[in-house]
Amino acid sequence: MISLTNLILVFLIGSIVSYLLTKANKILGSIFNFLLISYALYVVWNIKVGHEEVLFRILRDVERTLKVTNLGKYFAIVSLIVISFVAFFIIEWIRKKDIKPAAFNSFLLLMVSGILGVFFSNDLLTLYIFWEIAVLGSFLIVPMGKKESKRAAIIYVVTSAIGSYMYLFATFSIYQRYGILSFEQVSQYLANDSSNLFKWFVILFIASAGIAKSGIFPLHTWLRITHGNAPDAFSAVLSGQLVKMGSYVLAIALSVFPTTQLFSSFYHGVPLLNYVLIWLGNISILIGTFMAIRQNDMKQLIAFSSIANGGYILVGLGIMNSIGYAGGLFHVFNHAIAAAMIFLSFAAVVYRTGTTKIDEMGGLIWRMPWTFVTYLVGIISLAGIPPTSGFISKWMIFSSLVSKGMFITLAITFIGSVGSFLYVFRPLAGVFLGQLKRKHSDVKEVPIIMLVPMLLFVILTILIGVYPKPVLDSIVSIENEVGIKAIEHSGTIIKTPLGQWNTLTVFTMFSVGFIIAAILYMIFPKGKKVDLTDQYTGGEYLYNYDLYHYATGFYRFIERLYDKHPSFEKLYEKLVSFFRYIGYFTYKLVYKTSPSGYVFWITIVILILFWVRW
Amino acid sequence: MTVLRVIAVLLTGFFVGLTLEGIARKIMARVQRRYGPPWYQNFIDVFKALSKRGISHGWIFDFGILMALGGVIATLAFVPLGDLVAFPGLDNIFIIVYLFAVGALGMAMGMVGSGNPNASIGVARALTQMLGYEVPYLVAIAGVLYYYKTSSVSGLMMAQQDTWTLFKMPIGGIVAFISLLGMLGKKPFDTPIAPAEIASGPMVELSAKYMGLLMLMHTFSIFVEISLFVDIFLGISNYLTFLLKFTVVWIIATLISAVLPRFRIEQVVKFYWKVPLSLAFVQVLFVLLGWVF
Amino acid sequence: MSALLIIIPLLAGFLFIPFKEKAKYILPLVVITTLIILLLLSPDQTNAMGGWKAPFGIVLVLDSASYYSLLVVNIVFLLISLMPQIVEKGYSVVLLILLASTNGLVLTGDIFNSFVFLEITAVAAYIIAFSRKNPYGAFKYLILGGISGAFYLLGAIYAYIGTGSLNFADISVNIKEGFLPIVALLIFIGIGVESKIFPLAGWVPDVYDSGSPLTPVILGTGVTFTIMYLFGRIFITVFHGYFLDVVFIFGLLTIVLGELAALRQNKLIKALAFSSIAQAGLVLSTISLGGYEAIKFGYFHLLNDISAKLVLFIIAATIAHNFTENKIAGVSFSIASFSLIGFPLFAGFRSKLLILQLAFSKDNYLLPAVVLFATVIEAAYILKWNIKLWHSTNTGEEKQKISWNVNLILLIVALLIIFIGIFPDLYLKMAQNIADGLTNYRAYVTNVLGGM
Amino acid sequence: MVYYIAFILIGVGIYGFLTQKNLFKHLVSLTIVDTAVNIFIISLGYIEGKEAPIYSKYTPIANFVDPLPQALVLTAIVIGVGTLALGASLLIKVYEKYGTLDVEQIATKEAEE
Amino acid sequence: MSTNERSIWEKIADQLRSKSLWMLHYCTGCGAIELPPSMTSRFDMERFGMGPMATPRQADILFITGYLSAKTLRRVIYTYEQMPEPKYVIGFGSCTLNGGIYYDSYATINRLDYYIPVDLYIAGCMPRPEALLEAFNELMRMIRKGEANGWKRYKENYEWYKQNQLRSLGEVFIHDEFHE
Repeated sequence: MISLTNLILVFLIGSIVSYLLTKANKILGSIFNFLLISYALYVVWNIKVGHEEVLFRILRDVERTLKVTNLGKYFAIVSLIVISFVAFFIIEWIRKKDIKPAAFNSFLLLMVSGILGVFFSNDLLTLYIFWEIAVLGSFLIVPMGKKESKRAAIIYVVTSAIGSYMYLFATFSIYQRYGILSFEQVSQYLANDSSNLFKWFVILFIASAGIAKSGIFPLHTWLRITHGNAPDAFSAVLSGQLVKMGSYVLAIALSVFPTTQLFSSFYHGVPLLNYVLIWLGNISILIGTFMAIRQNDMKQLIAFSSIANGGYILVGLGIMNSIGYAGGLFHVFNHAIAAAMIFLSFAAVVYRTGTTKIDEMGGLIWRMPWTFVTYLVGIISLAGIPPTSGFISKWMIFSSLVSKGMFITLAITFIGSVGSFLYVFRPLAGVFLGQLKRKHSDVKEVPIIMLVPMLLFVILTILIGVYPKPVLDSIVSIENEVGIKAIEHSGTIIKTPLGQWNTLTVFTMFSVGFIIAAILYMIFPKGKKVDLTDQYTGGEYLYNYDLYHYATGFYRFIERLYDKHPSFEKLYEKLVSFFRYIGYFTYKLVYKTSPSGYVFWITIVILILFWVRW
Repeated sequence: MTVLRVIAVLLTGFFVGLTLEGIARKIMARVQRRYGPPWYQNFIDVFKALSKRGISHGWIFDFGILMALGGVIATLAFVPLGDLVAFPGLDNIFIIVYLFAVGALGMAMGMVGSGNPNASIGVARALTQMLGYEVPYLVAIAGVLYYYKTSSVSGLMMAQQDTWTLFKMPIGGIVAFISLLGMLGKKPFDTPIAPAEIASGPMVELSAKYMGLLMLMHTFSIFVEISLFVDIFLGISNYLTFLLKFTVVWIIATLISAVLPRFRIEQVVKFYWKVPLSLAFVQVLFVLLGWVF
Repeated sequence: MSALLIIIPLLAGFLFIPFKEKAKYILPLVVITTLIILLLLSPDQTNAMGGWKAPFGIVLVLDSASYYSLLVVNIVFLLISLMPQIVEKGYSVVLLILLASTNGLVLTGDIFNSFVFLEITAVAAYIIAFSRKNPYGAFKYLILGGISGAFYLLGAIYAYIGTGSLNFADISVNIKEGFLPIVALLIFIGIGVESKIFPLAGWVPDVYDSGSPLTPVILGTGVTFTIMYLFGRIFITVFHGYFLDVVFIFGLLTIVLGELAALRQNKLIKALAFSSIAQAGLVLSTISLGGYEAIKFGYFHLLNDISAKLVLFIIAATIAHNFTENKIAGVSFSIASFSLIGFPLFAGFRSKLLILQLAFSKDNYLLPAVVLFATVIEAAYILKWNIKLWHSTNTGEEKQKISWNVNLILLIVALLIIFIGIFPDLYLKMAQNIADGLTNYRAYVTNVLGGM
Repeated sequence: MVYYIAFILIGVGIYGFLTQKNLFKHLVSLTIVDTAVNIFIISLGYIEGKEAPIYSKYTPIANFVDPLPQALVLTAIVIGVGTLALGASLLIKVYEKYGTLDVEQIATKEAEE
Repeated sequence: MSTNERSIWEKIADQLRSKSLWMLHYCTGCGAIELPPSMTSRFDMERFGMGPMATPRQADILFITGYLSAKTLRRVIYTYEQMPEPKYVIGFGSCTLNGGIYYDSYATINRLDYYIPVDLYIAGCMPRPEALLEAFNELMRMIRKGEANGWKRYKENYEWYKQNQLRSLGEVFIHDEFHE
């Protein structure tokens, strides 16, 4: 069992090896990738908590350590599951795609090494270093997607840079004030620090890295472009896993530095800082949901849903009582799996049809049934409908919000969850169901290698939905480690002060209902199978059934209600053009003028200095 | 023991549901000054539909119907009818509301699977309407949960020792009833199944057997919605008083729907998010401040 | 003995004027000889020119600071001389003269002598700036350089009036009180133009964009380092850090407005010119924080910046379109740009981190905020160029292929950047020595004036 | 007293820079500034009633004005001439390229590129 | 199996089918106006369990209320084939019987029976609602007796019907320049 530092080094060297291997043969390189990542998953799976390692040394007196905590281990396992499944998917996917395969594989490994470091770093600076490596790795892959992804990569890096540099600013002010950086010491010093303002400043700035990365309200505009245009398989990693790094930092900012003890309770035991963060989460749920309903590009639609689910996780983590926190953490797992599953099914659809616009497709279920099944179970989990695991986390967040009596947040989370029925159904109806376009009539199902990870995801979601014990156990261990009263659950029954329910009975009752319906279905005479073009058309003869498909402007009647919605992307673009204008102004004034301009500036400087000095 | 209770619940759902639908058609006819069909007409319709040889649009069409009926049967099993509770500890309000979504999603998926655009438009309208009525309903219910500090439906029923929740939180009751009308899909809010505009919406391609199964699902879902309302708002009731209250609520709903024309879909969402949602927030504010009768 | 460092390049320069073309092959030899001489010399010694003792005659001081600066400058010149492709037809002679004047500038201990060497460097820079059909930019640079030279001379003369002699050590010891502000102001103007301070450095973008790869490379790296050393020598050793708070303000202005101006550029070389302005501003404001640590980290960042700029300018000037053909150049370009922004595994990250930690320890919250804001903007436009070069679809019309030796050198420098990123103590030791030399002016005075 | 003349000349030079449009005139004002600085340097060394610092048989006793500024001025003048010559050659090239020496026209021509 | 022995299930099913007939009325010509009075309070059709249905998929009876031109006949045939099994057709008014007042027009068809099997005709140049209700009861009786098996006839001699249709319409599905 190699130590963590060696694992990270293996990945750094591995990225060069995989570059050369993929140069030789695409498939070999991706297989190597997959084996390496699943080995990392194996190592991380049975690494024991509390294991510490000393790393290199940057600032003189503060040494860097990697420490395995429950929280880090949970996040690492979730991320590595997602990445290993996607790596398996890439083995086949990379053959056809026109991206640079060698660079893609090597940067993927570089990113994974960054991710491993982030989840196991024991102090703020090591976390920053590995965070930047992960950002660098993912930045190099994003521009390989569509034309628009070039601009998306820039917006992605700038937003995450804003977040991580505020985080760095906070790290250094802590280091300057206390001289230490590791999490336990910092939380102790923060606990008995007097100035409230400093505590607010530190926690908000550290959380800002999480806000930037998981697409919460102020810094959410990059998600649409980046997820929408990144290479298809990579957007599964991007939204399934990279967004979770943001949630990890939010979890640290909220629970490892225990905000409940640091600040006085503002509303029913929720401190004011948490309340502010919860409201940021609320706004991003609203933005994510309402914008997702409008999208016609399926990948951008799911990108907006990642914003909404990022908001869910923040609301869950922000409540800080045993149920809410557990709900937030469980939702990290659910959203990672569901988003990865959905993006993989989209990658499969794009692999075959080449387009991501919903209204250019239709009726793909008749040609790609297994992709449809993956997408179906994915949206059932994403929308939080009982038999799958998505519902458990939403249920926890709801019951904790009700017990805390935060009704506006509750209403917004309801809007988010019911809204998610709407926007997940749009690709289902537009892409998979309805009339099959003639140009897609010869589309075949995706090769087996791509199907295996998708179906494994399906089994995983339903398994955890019915038997959530493994995930709940790790959450209980996290909650004990972080000092929150752990939720009590026994196997499939989840108990809360408000009420309890049993995932197993729900599933059995659902299957019993299904069997009753099937029996009724069998008894009565069998329906005659009719092909797709035999429809009730009000007696009219239709010749081009491609047009007989309802997908463009699927929810046009609601979209019309909020057509004039405030767009933050335009706001940020105006900001950037304002900065650019200042640059242009100085360039024109100082650098591009005639010699007399230069002399003018020299005299100005002399006069100012004269005036200042005497 | 639970199997017997579940069967009892399903059978009550089936028989009481269909008879009440027949009675509703009779009341509707009486309102329009005509005799109207016998009370057992719905039984005949269901069995006639089941006995015919219809057409199917592929495996997703059948799977959708089965998932719909299976989901609603599962939801019904969890709903306590007065003191008849199939799963005593496990009837959580959120489970019932979201398990109901399985049925809705199953039906939606099946219908759109048929490939007819009328069905897709109908389903899009149904989901939007759901977005409309679900939010005020859940906020009002959350107010009740917060007040009684329990989220199990039978617990809520038992908690109404002295007065009914309807009188304790009248505004919450009104909001829940308006959302109930939306849920039932009766006249003012039956935009998804508008026969005149989109040829009975999602049901456009449903032929014989599937139509029968869907009518069963419709009855069960009505039964679930109203029994939820009765359990939470209309005080403690054993099995018989429960059915009595059930019929009273059902008759009031039919009377309202007999006389009102149909909303347009934007009006439905706008109406639900203007009047009931603000009322729900007022009610919740009262609960927070403790002004409960 | 240390005078040889100036004489040899000067002589070689004048000897090879008649056959300019062949001078290209003599340049590396000359630079290697100067390097060998430098390595033979021991760091702390002073040589009086023409036997005149310190306060009267011109003195060449070779203490630890000037020793290591010479080392850096000569290495930069060596690297450039090893790449004959980028040197224009007859320009190696000019390079020789430039080498002589930069060595002189570093060594000299006399203020007027530093003016003379500054002017020679400036003239050589004007000629290089004019290398390929960019007369207007070169002319503007000449005008600006002329004016700043005049002010520098005025400052030197005022220093002479104030202390009676022209020697740095003498000035630092007994300059009359009233004269220091005027002298500091005038010399600040003189050096400000060369060290790219915000309002004074109008010439930088036009000159760097002169078309030939030689101009930005030599001006951006070698000359910038010498000027920064001179800045350190004068403002820290001679004026004991008197004028530094003003320089701090100007430094911050340079960083912010330099970066913002770069956002708008659509030519890579101009953007990199602005980036070098901003980095120079950053070095100046770090140095002007005051104290031994500040100077050390300032020069450490300068070293990182120079190594990155060397790679960036060469590639930007030679092949400014996609990297699909010459991948190695592309890789080294990306490594250099990542180190400029400050991604973890690269040298830039170390120096930025140390600067931030230093600024915080001095309770100065303004500099980190400005640095981080500038880095965000820098990340935006440099990465935009990175992507544009890696992923540009137009298969470049002129298939300009970089020759192997340029590629090799670039790769070596890029790997050096990564090496420094992981084990920074090579550059750190150099910066430490320079900082030692500059700060303890007592040792400097005793060394020069012989404990008079 | 001579300082004031020097500083006035510097003012004239800088005024020349700020107002003139023609590039050649900029070169002229550059030389004005240089000569002004040189005059200033020379005026420093003057001591009342002393002679020019030239050793010869006519001046046996060293009754000289301060020689150092004069030495400095020599190099300063040479440097001024060097820059002037380079500036003039650059101006020829500018004229060849832009066909004019007027600052505005050059700016418009450059803007077109 | 022949038209009238029916298994026990068929008998029960026919009982139920007769009690709840869903009607898709194809309103052409002047017959359509007779339906609203038969549904509303005076002649309440719902008493017999009958109600109008929007789609042929759910309809039992296809109720053709007037003359049929070549173009509308195509739609009738297309709709008829979309209806699920045990389906019944009622010809309403003399136009469906023998062409009525348009018997000699080039556009309309004279006997509906040639093209689709008609179980029941209602004579009269637009019969009154009472006749309509009488016809419905008659149809219910026929279903209970098992005599109303037009759909079986259609299935058994399908070629004869198809041949009649093609002879008069040319061909059901038109491919011309209007429809690409």
